[in-house]
Amino acid sequence: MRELTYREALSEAMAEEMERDESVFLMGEEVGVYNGAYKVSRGFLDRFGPQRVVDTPISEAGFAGIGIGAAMVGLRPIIEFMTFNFAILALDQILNTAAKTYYMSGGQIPIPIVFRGPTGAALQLAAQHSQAVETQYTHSPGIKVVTPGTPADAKGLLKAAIRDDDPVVVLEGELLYNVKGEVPEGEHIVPLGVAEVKREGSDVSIITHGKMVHVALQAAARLAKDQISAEVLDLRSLRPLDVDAILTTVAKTNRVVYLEEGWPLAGVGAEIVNIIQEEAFDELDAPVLRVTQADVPMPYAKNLEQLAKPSAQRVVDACNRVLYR
Amino acid sequence: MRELTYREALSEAMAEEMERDESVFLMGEEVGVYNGAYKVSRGFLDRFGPQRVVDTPISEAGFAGIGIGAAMVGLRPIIEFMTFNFAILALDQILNTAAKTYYMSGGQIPIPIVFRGPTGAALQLAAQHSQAVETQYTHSPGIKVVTPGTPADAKGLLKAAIRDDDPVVVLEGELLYNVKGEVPEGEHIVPLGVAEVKREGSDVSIITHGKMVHVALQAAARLAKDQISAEVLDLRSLRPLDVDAILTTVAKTNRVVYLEEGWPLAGVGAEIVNIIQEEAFDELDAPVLRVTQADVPMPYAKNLEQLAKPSAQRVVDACNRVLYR
Amino acid sequence: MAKSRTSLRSGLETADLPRPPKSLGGLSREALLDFLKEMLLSRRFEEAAEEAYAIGKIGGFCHLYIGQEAVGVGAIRAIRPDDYVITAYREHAQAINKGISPRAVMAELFGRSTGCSGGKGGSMHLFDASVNFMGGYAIVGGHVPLAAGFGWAIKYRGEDRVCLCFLGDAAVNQGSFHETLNMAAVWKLPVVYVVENNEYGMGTAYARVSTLPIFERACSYDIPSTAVDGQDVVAVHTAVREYAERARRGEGPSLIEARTYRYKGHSMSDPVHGVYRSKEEVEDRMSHADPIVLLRSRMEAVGLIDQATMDALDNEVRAVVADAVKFADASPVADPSQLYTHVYHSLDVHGRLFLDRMNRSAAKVSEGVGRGVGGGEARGGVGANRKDS
Amino acid sequence: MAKSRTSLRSGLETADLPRPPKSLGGLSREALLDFLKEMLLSRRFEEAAEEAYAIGKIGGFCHLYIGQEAVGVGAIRAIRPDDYVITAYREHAQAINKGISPRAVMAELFGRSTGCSGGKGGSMHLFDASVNFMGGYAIVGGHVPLAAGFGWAIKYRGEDRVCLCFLGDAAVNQGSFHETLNMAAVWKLPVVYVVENNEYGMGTAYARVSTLPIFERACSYDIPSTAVDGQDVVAVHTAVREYAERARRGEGPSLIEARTYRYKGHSMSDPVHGVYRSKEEVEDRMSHADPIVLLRSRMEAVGLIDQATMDALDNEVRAVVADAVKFADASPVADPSQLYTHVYHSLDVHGRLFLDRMNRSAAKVSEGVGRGVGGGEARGGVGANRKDS
Ligand SMILES: Cc1ncc(C[n+]2csc(CCOP(=O)(O)OP(=O)(O)O)c2C)c(N)n1
Ligand SMILES: Cc1ncc(C[n+]2csc(CCOP(=O)(O)OP(=O)(O)O)c2C)c(N)n1
Ligand SMILES: [Mg+2]
Ligand SMILES: [Mg+2]
Repeated sequence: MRELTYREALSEAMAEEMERDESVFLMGEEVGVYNGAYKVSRGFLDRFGPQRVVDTPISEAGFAGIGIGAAMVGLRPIIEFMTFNFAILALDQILNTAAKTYYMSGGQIPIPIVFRGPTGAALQLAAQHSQAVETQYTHSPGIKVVTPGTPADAKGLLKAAIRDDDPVVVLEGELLYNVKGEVPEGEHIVPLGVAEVKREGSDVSIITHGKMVHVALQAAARLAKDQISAEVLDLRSLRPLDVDAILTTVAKTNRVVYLEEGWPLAGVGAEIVNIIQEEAFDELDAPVLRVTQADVPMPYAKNLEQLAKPSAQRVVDACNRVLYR
Repeated sequence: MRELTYREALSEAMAEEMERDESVFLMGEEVGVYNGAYKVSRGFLDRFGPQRVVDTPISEAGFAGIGIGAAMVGLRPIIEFMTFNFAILALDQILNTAAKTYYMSGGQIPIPIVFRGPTGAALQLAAQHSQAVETQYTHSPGIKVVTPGTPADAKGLLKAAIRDDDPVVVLEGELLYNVKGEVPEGEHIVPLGVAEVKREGSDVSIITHGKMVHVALQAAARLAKDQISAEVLDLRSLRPLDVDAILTTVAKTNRVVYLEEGWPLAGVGAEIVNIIQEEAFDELDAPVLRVTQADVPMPYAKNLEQLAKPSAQRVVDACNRVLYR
Repeated sequence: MAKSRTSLRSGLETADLPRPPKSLGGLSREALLDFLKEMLLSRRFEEAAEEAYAIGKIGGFCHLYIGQEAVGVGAIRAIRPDDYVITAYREHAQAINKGISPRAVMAELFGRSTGCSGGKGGSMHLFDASVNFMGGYAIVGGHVPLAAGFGWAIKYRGEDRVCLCFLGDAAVNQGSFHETLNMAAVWKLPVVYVVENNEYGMGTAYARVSTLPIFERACSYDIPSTAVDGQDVVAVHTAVREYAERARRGEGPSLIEARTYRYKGHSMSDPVHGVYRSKEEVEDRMSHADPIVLLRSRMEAVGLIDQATMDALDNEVRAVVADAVKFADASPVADPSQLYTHVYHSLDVHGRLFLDRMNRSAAKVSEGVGRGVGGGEARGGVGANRKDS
Repeated sequence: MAKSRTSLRSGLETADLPRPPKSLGGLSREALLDFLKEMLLSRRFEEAAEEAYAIGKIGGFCHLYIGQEAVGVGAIRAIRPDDYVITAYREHAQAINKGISPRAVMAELFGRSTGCSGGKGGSMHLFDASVNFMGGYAIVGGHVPLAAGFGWAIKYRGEDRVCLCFLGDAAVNQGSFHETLNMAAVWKLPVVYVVENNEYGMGTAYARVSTLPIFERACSYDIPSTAVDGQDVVAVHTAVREYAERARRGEGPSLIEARTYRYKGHSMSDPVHGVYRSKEEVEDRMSHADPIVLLRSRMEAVGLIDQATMDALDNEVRAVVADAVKFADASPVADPSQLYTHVYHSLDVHGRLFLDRMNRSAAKVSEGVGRGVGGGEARGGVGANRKDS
């Protein structure tokens, strides 16, 4: 199969959907002339013109709201946040308008909009530029949230998100844009709400999402050297959530580590733990452990940042712990 | 002991601290001339003057940021949000500036500020005015979060919050302002991070926080009629969190229901479940169950709203379930 | 560059209420009678809502429009049915002015399934997309960018519609106002912003939180703005028509400050007068600047209306309002099954969309509720790809 | 009311760069030499940072100030040491201008414990409260209200200090700018806002996202504003001094648009020229409007400086910068124990402040880390009421 970078996969997804449907357009900071801060929309301005590839001022709340308004009357905007650190300025629009208006209007006004951009830390960007925002969005009914970890999922989930009639938050990884992977030719759609086993295993399950899939796979490879067979389940969607897949892997291994990039308290991992203990209480041979960012704002210094971030080693340690080794 | 309303208790706490320390002032919408949207600052403008009781325009991000700036250079602002539904507009300031600057500055600039106002639903205020925001704040290191459920705790926690040198979010209950309760005379401070058993019991623990304390107590009373002895643990602080108190009640009853006003997914309850399963895995005789708001935006219609909210009956049902009755 | 702004504000340099122009705007008797009737309908509707609130038929917050009728009527009568209207939470009358039936509005206030938002929105969230009334929002300033979004879609599609956006005097201090007006100006979006300056945002007098008259706020974006007497339905109508046509011609957004007054408290729990405004002030406004009285007396002065016609109009609207109340009261409350509908539009077969135990129990007991909800149930194919939850 | 604004913008109606005034502002030779030296120091420091970045000694984002030195130096030299400065992320030079040692700034960029933020802040978050440099922030527009907060505290305490707030041309489009300027105007806060209009916010030319020159944005709030040649250190200095004195007299906030140019890319990953600006444009600006060259040649013209003095200055600042690099490089990296410090200032004996397992393990193995952290440990009384984490 052909290989694409994560960036190319996202780009291809958007371009295909823009070709397919005139009501799809892209709006955000630097998406046009600059080709996107992370070059996901390279060439789009030339290809689709300034009406469909729209550079905005730095006004996150404003352009998110403009996108939502456009979606309310039938367009299908893709709103790019340069990073989701800045989307916090638009959170009112996303959570109070996009997520609630369909309900408040008694089902009259669906809001087919995509908010996309990177979440989480890159390298040494310090506290204000390194936040993983999964919890902020996943907590709220009315929106959907996906977290592609590979190029194939990036393409497939973004296409599904653009075609979906509800607001979908697509959380990408700044450090993933250059990552390569196989992406099927032709129409490739990954439905929202379907997890994927990224590596089969039988001794312990590492459940994770987004960028951390790669850390989980590294950890699984290390564990394999110790004869431990770790299964890696990538949730891919956080809302809708593939609870069946979670319960299936729990039933298989009876031991779970949840790995996520964000802070621990009331993170997505906490919910997964809750679901497992509630619905598979008797299947567990050990408490579920989580590996998360240290519960501190992200420090700048390289060595401190490394300590703060989840690492394959910490996942290995947690797996050993749930295996009582 | 004398009785005060929750409103009077908060008011007394602020007034005492403003008398005690000139650097404490109150800023927010309608706090002055109007005496506060919920009349918590009744009489303050006359008593303390317009410099210390400051009416703002409707500019949540702006005045939150002004408060943070003032705190950075040594004042001790109390920022009132008319309700925390509107604080989402200031979330960037609270989470990116207030919560992170002490860290980013390497410990040079503490930010002694209080953000207070009601969280959660009142009666039929519909989707945009009924959100419980606990998760939004508790998730972030760098801030502290308290949720007083009674007049005594309202006074004691607010005083502790005002004296604390870190940003503290004080989440009140709009429906609690008229609730009466005993409040000790004289200096009364409830330290941040100390839970309280609001009712002793031995069969099942209902852990909760904020306004839901009252619902938990109702449920416990109903259970008592069935000879079930429920303990009600009020966390009072969500960050810092009194993990010892949680583990103590779990060790005592071995069965837990978490009750909260907010949405389930990655709510505070999810974290409490996580802590219990991680640190008291072998103490549990049943999975922890949660009772939360229905996973939907809050509807306006009275009957739908009642269905959406956690109720004593739902808590009773959950307790019966963890007791396998 | 700032010239257009300057030329439009001639004679309105102060924050005082401008004198009502003597004119009837060259409008036909039919048009004027229609304005009068619509204002009367708005007034009587709100009086009925006030009564219903008092006896507990309406809950939550309820913000009445009494005193401001000329703004809603004058503005909405100046645009076409296919133009959009969007506004804040003080919107019962505007919803009716745009074409939602008084029945559907009252039923919504009553929280009934026949309400224009199915009982889910209530007083602050009235919607009827079929008449292009795009809602009722309760985060001050939050709807201002949505209006620009409609304008953006209009331009995107090359239509000649416009969007009319009402907001309060306090909303201009929100960041969203600034961000949106800037983008609307840069992209020349067809939006007319009508700021209803009723002098107070809750208990805060506008002048206490701003240094300049509202219409001057447009200066930062170089868009035309003007202040009009918001009690004069003809003046409002004239200004909105002019700016709407400008927008339709592709010349971009504009801002109108309509100087008006709210006769009632901010919401039902706020007394009419007290700490932030005096009894005298309110009475003075009510007796000298009532929009209905103003239009009626001006029409009377030139013989366009007599007492009998006025009585007939009033009886007619009273009947409409009484019917709306009766309809609302007789309507069924929202069906419990509606709790989990309309959270998502696309319910597909994958994953669990709701995560509360309650919903999962509901899904088990009640057919037709919570489709696509429990992983197990959904996988079975129930409600696969249903497009309406 | 708008008169003050109008009078200040005489001759600056267009967005073109204003002509540099020929004057040296009546400043002493010492003052001018100091400006020149400080600009040189800023330039050389940034060149060194660029080099260090290239070899991986500095990480993350790194935004250079080269080309804009006259703004930082001219403005900061116009206020007192006890006045506050706050700014965004392009702040290395401004931090030095305000009095942080080049050593402490470079060490911070290197992520060392000797850095002015202990290695935790990095390039975008330089702080030194002891010289009233209140930071470096990375959310565009986010620090604008903080500046007003300092102004508020100054007024609250009856001090005669002022706050100088730098922001970029793109930041004026954020809601926080609008909300803050309005409140600053209403409360007459002693803040001078200096917008560094370097023509681009990243790759977006200012004129593409705005309809009016920046200084005109002040019109909505009725505060005085002016545009100055930001390459002319004397012009910047004069304008800031005037407005700062105005603020000190209690007359409130003001806004200065300093028209400048960034010689380097937006950050290290952005090429100097390419899609959004041409090579010619950049070269033209560099050759005709270099702030250092401009001051030097103006001083030369009136015999205030010669080549030897210039060389001496340059050697002096090069030595300072070399020393800073050496110091940074020799400094220890941040101690791992610092990961959990400075999250909270008040660590009391109650509750668990951190909730990750990692920290709890750390608390067990390492004395002095994570005090007051684990419920168990904390209850024991370790670190009771310690006021510095
Ligand atoms: C963001 C936000 N902040 C505060 C409130 C509370 N609130 C509701 S209405 C209102 C006053 C708004 O005044 P204005 O915009 O003048 O409209 P009016 O009520 O006069 O029609 C306030 C402060 C809110 N709903 N949203
Ligand atoms: C809220 C927010 N949105 C977007 C960004 C990404 N970003 C960083 S700098 C920048 C451009 C800012 O330009 P300007 O204010 O003119 O300052 P300059 O970089 O020219 O000094 C952008 C878009 C950000 N940091 N914060
Ligand atoms: Mg008003
Ligand atoms: Mg710039």
